[in-house]
Parts: sequence; structure tokens; C-alpha cells
Amino acid sequence: MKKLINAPEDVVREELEGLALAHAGMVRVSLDPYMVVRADAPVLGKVALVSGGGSGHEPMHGGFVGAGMLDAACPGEVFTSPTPDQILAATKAVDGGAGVLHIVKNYTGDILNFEMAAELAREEGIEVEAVVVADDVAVRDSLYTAGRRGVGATVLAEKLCGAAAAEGRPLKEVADVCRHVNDFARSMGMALTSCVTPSAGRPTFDLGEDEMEIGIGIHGEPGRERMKVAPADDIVALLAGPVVEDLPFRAGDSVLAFVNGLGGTPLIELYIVYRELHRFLAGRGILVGRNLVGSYITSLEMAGCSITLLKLDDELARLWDAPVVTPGLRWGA
Amino acid sequence: MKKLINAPEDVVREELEGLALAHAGMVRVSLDPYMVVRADAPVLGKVALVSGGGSGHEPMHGGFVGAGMLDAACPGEVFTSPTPDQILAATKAVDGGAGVLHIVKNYTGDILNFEMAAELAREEGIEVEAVVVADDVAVRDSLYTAGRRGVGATVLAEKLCGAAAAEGRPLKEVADVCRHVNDFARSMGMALTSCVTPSAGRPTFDLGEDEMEIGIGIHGEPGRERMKVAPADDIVALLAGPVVEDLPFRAGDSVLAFVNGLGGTPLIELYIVYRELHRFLAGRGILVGRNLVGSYITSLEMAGCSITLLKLDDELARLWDAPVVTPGLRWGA
Amino acid sequence: MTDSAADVARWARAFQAEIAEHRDRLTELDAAIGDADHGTNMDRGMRAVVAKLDATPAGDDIGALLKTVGMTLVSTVGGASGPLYGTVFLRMATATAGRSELDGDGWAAALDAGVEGVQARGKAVLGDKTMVDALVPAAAAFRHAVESGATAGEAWHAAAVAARAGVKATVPMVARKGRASYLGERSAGHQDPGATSSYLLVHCGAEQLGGQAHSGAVRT
Amino acid sequence: MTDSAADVARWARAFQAEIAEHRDRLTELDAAIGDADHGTNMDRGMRAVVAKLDATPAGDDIGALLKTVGMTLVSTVGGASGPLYGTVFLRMATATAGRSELDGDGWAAALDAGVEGVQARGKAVLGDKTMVDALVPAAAAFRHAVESGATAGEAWHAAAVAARAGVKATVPMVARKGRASYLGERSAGHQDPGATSSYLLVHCGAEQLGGQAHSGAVRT
Ligand SMILES: Nc1ncnc2c1ncn2[C@@H]1O[C@H](COP(=O)(O)OP(=O)(O)O)[C@@H](O)[C@H]1O
Ligand SMILES: Nc1ncnc2c1ncn2[C@@H]1O[C@H](COP(=O)(O)OP(=O)(O)O)[C@@H](O)[C@H]1O
Ligand SMILES: [Mg+2]
Ligand SMILES: [Mg+2]
Ligand SMILES: [Mg+2]
Ligand SMILES: [Mg+2]
Repeated sequence: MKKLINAPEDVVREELEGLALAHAGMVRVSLDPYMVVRADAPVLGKVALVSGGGSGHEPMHGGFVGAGMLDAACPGEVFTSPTPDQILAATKAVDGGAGVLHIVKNYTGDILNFEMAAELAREEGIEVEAVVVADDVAVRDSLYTAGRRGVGATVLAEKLCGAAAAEGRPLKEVADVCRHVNDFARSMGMALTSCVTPSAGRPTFDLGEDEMEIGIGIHGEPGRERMKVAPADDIVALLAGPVVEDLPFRAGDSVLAFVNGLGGTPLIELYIVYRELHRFLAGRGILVGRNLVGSYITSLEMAGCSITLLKLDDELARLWDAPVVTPGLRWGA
Repeated sequence: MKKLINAPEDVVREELEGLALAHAGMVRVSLDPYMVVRADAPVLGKVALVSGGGSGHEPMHGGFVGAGMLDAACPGEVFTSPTPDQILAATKAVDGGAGVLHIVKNYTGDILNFEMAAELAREEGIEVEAVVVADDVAVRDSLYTAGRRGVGATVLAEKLCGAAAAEGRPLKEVADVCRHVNDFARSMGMALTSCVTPSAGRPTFDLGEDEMEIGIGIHGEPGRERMKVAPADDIVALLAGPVVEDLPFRAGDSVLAFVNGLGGTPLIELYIVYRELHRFLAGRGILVGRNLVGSYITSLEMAGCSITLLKLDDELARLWDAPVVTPGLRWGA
Repeated sequence: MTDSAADVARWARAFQAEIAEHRDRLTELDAAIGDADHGTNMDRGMRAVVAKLDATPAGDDIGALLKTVGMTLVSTVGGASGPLYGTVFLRMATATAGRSELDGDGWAAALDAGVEGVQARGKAVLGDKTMVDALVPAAAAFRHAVESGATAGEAWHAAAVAARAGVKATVPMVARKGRASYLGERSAGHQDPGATSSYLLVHCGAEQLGGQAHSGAVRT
Repeated sequence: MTDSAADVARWARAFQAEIAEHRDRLTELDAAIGDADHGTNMDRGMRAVVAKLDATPAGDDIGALLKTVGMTLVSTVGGASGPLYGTVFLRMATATAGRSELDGDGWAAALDAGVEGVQARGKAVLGDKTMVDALVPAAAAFRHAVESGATAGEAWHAAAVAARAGVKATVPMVARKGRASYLGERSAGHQDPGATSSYLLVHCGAEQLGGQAHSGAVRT
């Protein structure tokens, strides 16, 4: 294992300390329990947004705390859901009297911990709604699974709900934006290499020198298929095809196209992927109204990418363009 | 070699096409010759900034084209300097009548090609000044070498000069800002893994599973020393020590601290590095006035990082805070 | 023969030791069908429980003690198992609130409450390849034994035997809950880590509870 | 015996063929002390030169032809070698502007101009471990031969011999210019790629110029 870390057990704390030192103007960081909170929280009268999950996906979620996006993030240990008391503490720290939205990725651990936290918060008189994001088409959604994993759509939901909350909309409407994003966004990812969790110290899965995994999860969960590595254009078809067919996205649709790097893949490759995605969609009459290209929801140092499409309407485009000032995503101010 | 690319010879073109599709509002891209130009170029009456170099360092330089930073970037083939006619074409495309500053990284190829381009541009009546950035303390600067390589300070120089140009300052003053940045910035990098150029298809250098290279160049040029991998805190000392001693940076100095990822290193690790850098500097009485943490000058998929320090004064801090709207760096608008 | 709060504390400490001993094994089981952290998660949590017990003045109230265990697990384990184990202990705490002694009937009620809680929280049923596959048969066997006139000690033994069989039964199952469900058919052939740690919990009960420190309990 | 523009074009084409043949070798030499692209760079450039020659109506003006070669190299090679080789040809072009025939004196003047240009551009001197170490001795040997009464053909031979010796001399040198200089002492023991390609250029001159297509020229 080669990483720029000290002891594996200190990774999350030290990362949070670094984040706090680097972005003191935007966020405050608590180390006990772990949480990243907007520097000016609570914002009175505004619906507050709380998300969280295991660490190892930076900048998500701590890097998305700030004006126009999250009010707080709760980082767990690497790839381990945060605990209810972290989430409760964050919920209390950011509640501005207008209620709190929990944006939860669909993993059993995340759901259970957020559920317990929401129950505790409600007992303390805080209005909490939770929306679960589940956009990964690599997983069959059925009664016989834990359902689709929450991946790239989470980033989009956090930005869009953040904008809705900043406009002063009530909790139910902000939660509706989140549900809408979840209903109209789909994702799929692929890996060229495995991630290595600091505590394990070795690759989570083994991939041959000429193999890739299509449909990988952001914790290195197995995908749909293991294949020989292929040109980027073919990989785009393997990812975007199932994504487009699932919703389905149709000719005439406008979309937000999000090409995400998994941590070990450089930007030059992401633009090559984006180029083909744009052509792939154009060939189906699907228009790219907005885009995001970069490493926003990572899986430690995994090489690979994911593609997320969100069906856009004028309202979502407007929310997307609204100002956002966070360590990881910033424009308009 | 595992990369998200198609044919090695198409990497640069396809990356540029992707960049153009993703950021149509900010930049225009020419494929013959390769150049990335501000969408609204030329800006009349404003000093124009042109930089460039081999590709493989994204977002530098194409991702730094836009309001408040570069007017044009000239991407060469991967790790190969651009040619004079690219640079000439870019210079002509962005000249707004107030002259053009060439920001050149100190590599023989870059210097020679920019020199020829400047001569040609001057023959066509365009006022051109060139400033060479040479900040890599890993290389001994002497009469017996090509001098220090231009690395992380280039990103800072492009931002700061871009802000000075946006204020309407004349060519000489904008060039002075660049010279000042070069005089007061120092960098050093390290690699955990080698990069792989698409055309070679195999690692540029071999590093053992337990080795790292201290003082690496952004094209995989050999460093000062090959060592056993060490904890992040020790690596920070190995990089920041020589950087601080070289200028030297002294107690009471305020600096801009830039922790840069080389392409294959995820953000979580960069924040761990940043944390220790901040402590390292604090221990020497050096204050971090501004910071930048992320992968801004990369070396394909190389894992590793570099540290750049720039001595700050109020003027530089003000220029740093000025709005910038580029694909790779954005704030204030 | 009844158990006191001190006996219950001994049970928790024994569980911590057992988890520490099997930490890597639990993580390996989770590596095969999950994300390789179950041993780490439970070990972190149970160490925190013991630290908490060490720091808390020993009281008589079994419910209070079980609540401390549950709250500590909830706030230190994370993942799926944190809320699930937390719920087991918190529900047992509610069922035993204010009690300073527990007999077989008391334990049967507590175990039923814990198992009901975990199912309410995680929505897993028998056969989903989760800790439920160890806990449900264990609680059922315990109640059956008590209702058939067995001592609490005998009931704990019966529960451990049933939990062990439940763990083994998870091997061929296809996971339908939790992270392992992403594997679909490929989850078959692997023993569930959460069921395994649950068996260890019941096994420690058989060694420590039932009114006396038993020896020669069922071995894994 | 003099060379016409057609002879000069043949020289350029021969150089392209030679570069293509030795492309990987040149890149390997560059891998050892540079960035592994010298063969790729020169190959890309010389292919473009030949394509340009194919597309341009053949004229009589040697200066114009050399200018085409130089401009094409400048605009297609990049790196350090693009401007340097470009300068060699552009300076030779200036020295031969309007000439439809070149004799020994004419070539000597052209080579001197080219070599001067490369040194003015790159600031390298003999011993810096660059193409200068092949080109300077080659031009000097050429002029010496012509001034000693040799034919242009003989002078080209002498130049190739000198260039070859110059290349070999780069092996023990410590680089002081270009990318190889970052290696310091570690650059010693490796042959310079740019000097090697320069030798190929002069070698092709010995085969193609001097008023006749020679055979049996010095081999690498
Ligand atoms: N819905 C559920 N109900 C009951 N137990 C569950 C459920 N989901 C998962 N589990 C149990 O949790 C165990 C995994 O725990 P752990 O690895 O600590 O958490 P995570 O899956 O979040 O990494 C599984 O082996 C399984 O026994
Ligand atoms: N300053 C210089 N003067 C003359 N020749 C030089 C100089 N710097 C480098 N060279 C030559 O250029 C060659 C490298 O060319 P190439 O690999 O194509 O460019 P780059 O070094 O930019 O990758 C070296 O082998 C050397 O002969
Ligand atoms: Mg987990
Ligand atoms: Mg090069
Ligand atoms: Mg797990
Ligand atoms: Mg080279």
C-alpha cells in the first residue's frame, strides 16, 4: 500500500483537520463527534441540509458544506457509515428552525444510522425529513436486494437541494427536489484498479493487468461484469447505455451530464470520456444542458470513472446555476 | 497500461474536444493548431496572457483559460512542448492591443518554442514579453544545468498575473508580477508511482513497491533521492524543508501554501498533507495567508504530490482573491 | 438461579474478548461478501463498551447496564451492525429496566425484545443471510427451553446450539439484505459475518449467564 | 560537381527514412536521459516534411526548399529539437536563398550558418552533450576538407566521420543543457539522442549529396 497517510487509524481525523485548516472561512470541523458544519451555521429560518457517509469519497460530503449546498456533513470511518450521535449532533448544530433534510445514500448502514438519528432529533423537537438516494443502475433494484446504491446523483442532489434551501423554500419542497433528483437521475461506474482501504492495506479486489470491472460500487463492491480493458469510447457505451435505457432518457430530453473520476484517474482522461459521452447522447437526440467533469465522489485511489445523467428542466437548471461556495464545488460567488 | 483513452495518438485532440464541449461558455478550442482561447478573446485594451506546454498536466494550462486568468493556452503533445506556430496563433488570437505576456515553464523545449513564437509575433507588430517560471528546488540551479524546472508556481503566476491584467495594468507591470512570483515561490514534488505516457505504454521509471522518489519532475524526471516510503508527515518535512530553506521563508512571513496532487492521488491524502504542512510552517513561525489544495498541475496518473510556497504580501493576496472563472479554478463570480 | 448486573457486565466483557479474538476472522468473512470491516467495527464498538463500563460506577440495574452497552455500540460502531446491535441491547434494556435480577423468563422476554427490535430496524427475515439467522433461532430455542422447564443455564446452552446452527445455515443462502445482497447469487457459499458475531454473543451468554459461570460451553 | 534542389530534396527524404528506421532507438536513448520522445518527435516532423515536399511543386531554389523543411520542422516537432533542427534548416535556407546549385563552398557556408544558428538558439557549446557535439565537428570537418581542396562529396564523407566521432564523444559527457542536465552526473554513460539524430542527418548528406548519389557511405 502506497498512500500519503500516517497511521491508518488517523486518516479520517487528519483529513478533517486538514480540511478545517484549509477552509476555515467556509466550514467548522468537530472532531468529537466528527462533523463538518457551515462556518455560519445555523442559518436562521433556512431549511438545513445534512448528509454523510463513510469517508474515502472526498470531496463528498465534507467538501460540499457551505453556502448553497450542505449545512453539515457527517464523515464515518473509511467506508463505514457515521453513527446516529454524529448525525444528531450535526442536525442540532445546523437546525435554523425550518427543519432539517437528511440526504442519505442507499446503503443499509447509512439508512439505519440516519433513521436512528432522525428519531432522536424528532424526540428533541426538530423537524427532520430523510430522502434516500439510489441511482446506481449496476444493481438490480428488487425486493431481493438492499436496492440500488446511492452514487453520483448524491452530489447533484446536494447541490440542487442546497440551492432550493437557499431560496428559502420549506422543508417539504426541498425534500421534493431531492426526491425528484432521485427519480430522474441514473448512474453507473467502472474501475480500472481497486481501491485499498488504509486499514486493510491491500486491494479490496483483484483485477488483472488487462481487466476492468463494469458496474463497480464506490466501496469496491463488485460490478455487473469483469471484462478486458477497452477503449474509452467503448467504456462510455457500456456505462451510458444502461443509464440511458433505465430511466429511460429519450430524444429531446435535456440532461445534466456528470463524468466523475474515482480518485486515481486524472482529468485528461475524464475529458476524453466526456467527449464521447456528449457524442453518445447527441447520437440519441439527448441534449446536454449542463455538465460536471471532475473527481467529486471518489473511492480512495481507485482508477476509473462513473457517469451520471439527470433529466433537466428549467427549474433544475436554475437551481444548478445558483451560487455555491464550498471547498469542493464553487461558482457564482 | 490502463487508461481511459482511445488511441494514444488521439489523446490530446480528444481531451481538447472534451474540454471544448464541457466549457463552451468559457473557452473556444482550435484543433489546428491546438489552442484553447478565452471565449470572448481578444479583450480589447487588456494585456493578454498566453501559456502552454506539453499536455498531461491537466487542468494546466487549458483549464486555466478564462476571465481572470489565461487568455490562451497552447497544448503540445503529451509531455512535448508546443510549437511556435501554435503559440504565434494563440498570441495573435488574444492580443487586444495592450501586448501579450508569455508565461513559460523553464524547460529547454518550452523556452525555445516560445522564443521563436515571440520573435515571429514581434515581427508582426505585437508587443510580447516572456517570463520564465523556474521554481523547482529539487534541481540545482547552476550554470551547468538547464536551471530549475517550472512547476507549481506556474499555476499561481497564471492566476495572479491574470488578476493584474484584468485590473487593466500595462504589460510591464503584469510581467513584473510574474517575475515577482517566480522570485518568491519555491516548490518540490514526490512520486509514489510513475506516470505512463500513452505512446510509451509503460512506466517512465520503475519504483519498488516500498519506494518513493523525492524531487520528481512533472514529466517523471528523476528526483533528488529514492527512498523507502514514509508517513505523510515525514514526506511533508522532506519536501517543505528544502522549499523553506531555499528562499528562505522566515518566521513572520505570510505564505500561500499550495498542496498539489499529481493525478493519481485522491483529495483525502492531499488534505492529510496539507494538515502537516500547516503545522510544519506554524512550527517555524510562518503563517499561511492563503492556500490551494487539489490536483492542478498533474503528471498523467502519477501518484504523489508537490508543495509550493509563495511569499505573500497584501498586493498578492488581493490579486489571489480577485474573481477567476476558468474550467479549473473558479471563485468570486 | 438468577443473573445480576455484575453477571451481565461479565457477559459484555466476555463478548468483547471474543470479538477481539475473532476480529480478523470476522473481517475476512466480511471481505468475501461485504466491505471487510465487520471485525473492525465490532471490535471498535466493544472496546468502547468495556471502557464505558470501566468508567461507570457499577449499579444494580440490569436495564441501565444494557442501555449503556446499546448506546455505546450505536455511537461507536457505525455501518449496518452499529444500529442493529445497538437496537438489540437497547430493546433488551427496555425489557429489563429497573430489574436487578433476571431469571429464565426474564431473559426470554429480553431476548425476544432484542430480536424483535433488530427485525423492526433492519427488516430482515429468516433466510436473508443476516444476523437475524442466528438471533431468531437462538431466542426461539431459549424460550422453548424455558417453557419446557429448563434452567436459565440450560436455556442459554440451547440458544447457543441454535445460533450455531443458524450461522451454518447462512452459508448456502443468497443474501437479500445489506451489502452482501449486491452480490446476488455470488453471495452463496459464504458464511455471514453478522450472524457469526451474533453467535459469539449468545455463546458468551452460555458461558457467563444462567446464574453461574458455566464451563464447557458449546465451542465454535 | 554541384547539388541541385532535387538532390537536396532527396537528402531530406533519405533523412526521413533514416529517422523512421531508427525511431525507437532514438526514443530509447532519450528514455535513458530525457523523456523518451526524441524518436517520436523527429519522426512526426520528418513525415510532415516529406508530406509537404510531396505537396509542394518542385522548384529550383535550394533556399526555398530548405526553408520549407525548416518551417515544417518548427511547426510539427515541438520539444527542444523542433526549434533547434528548424533553426539549422532555416539558417541554411538563408545562406542558400535563391541558389539553384551548391558546390563545396556553398555547402560549407550553409553548414556553418546552420550550426551557428543552433548554437545561438540553444546556447550549447561543445561538451554540453547535445546535438552540437555532432554538428560542430561535422561542419568544421566539412570546411576543412573543402579548404584543403577536397570535392564536396569527399567533404560530406569527412563530415559524417567527424559527426560519428562527435556522437561517440557524448557518451562519457555530463549533460549541461536540455532535459538530460537534470540528471547531473547520472547522465554520463549514455549517448545523446539529439547528437545521434544529427549524425544521421550528416550521414544522409554523405550518401545523397556532393554532386552524386554516393554508395558505401560511413555506417552507423
Ligand atoms: N437489514 C439487515 N438486518 C439485519 N442484519 C443486517 C442487515 N443488513 C446487514 N446486516 C448484518 O450486518 C452485517 C454487516 O455488518 P458490518 O460489516 O459491520 O456493516 P456494513 O455492511 O455497513 O459494512 C452483515 O453480515 C449482516 O449480518
Ligand atoms: N540547448 C540545447 N542546445 C542544443 N541541443 C539541445 C539543447 N537542449 C537539448 N538539445 C538536444 O535536444 C535533444 C532532445 O530532443 P527532444 O527529446 O526531441 O526534446 P525534449 O528534450 O524537449 O523532449 C537532446 O538529446 C539534445 O541533443
Ligand atoms: Mg462498512
Ligand atoms: Mg519532450
Ligand atoms: Mg461491512
Ligand atoms: Mg525528449
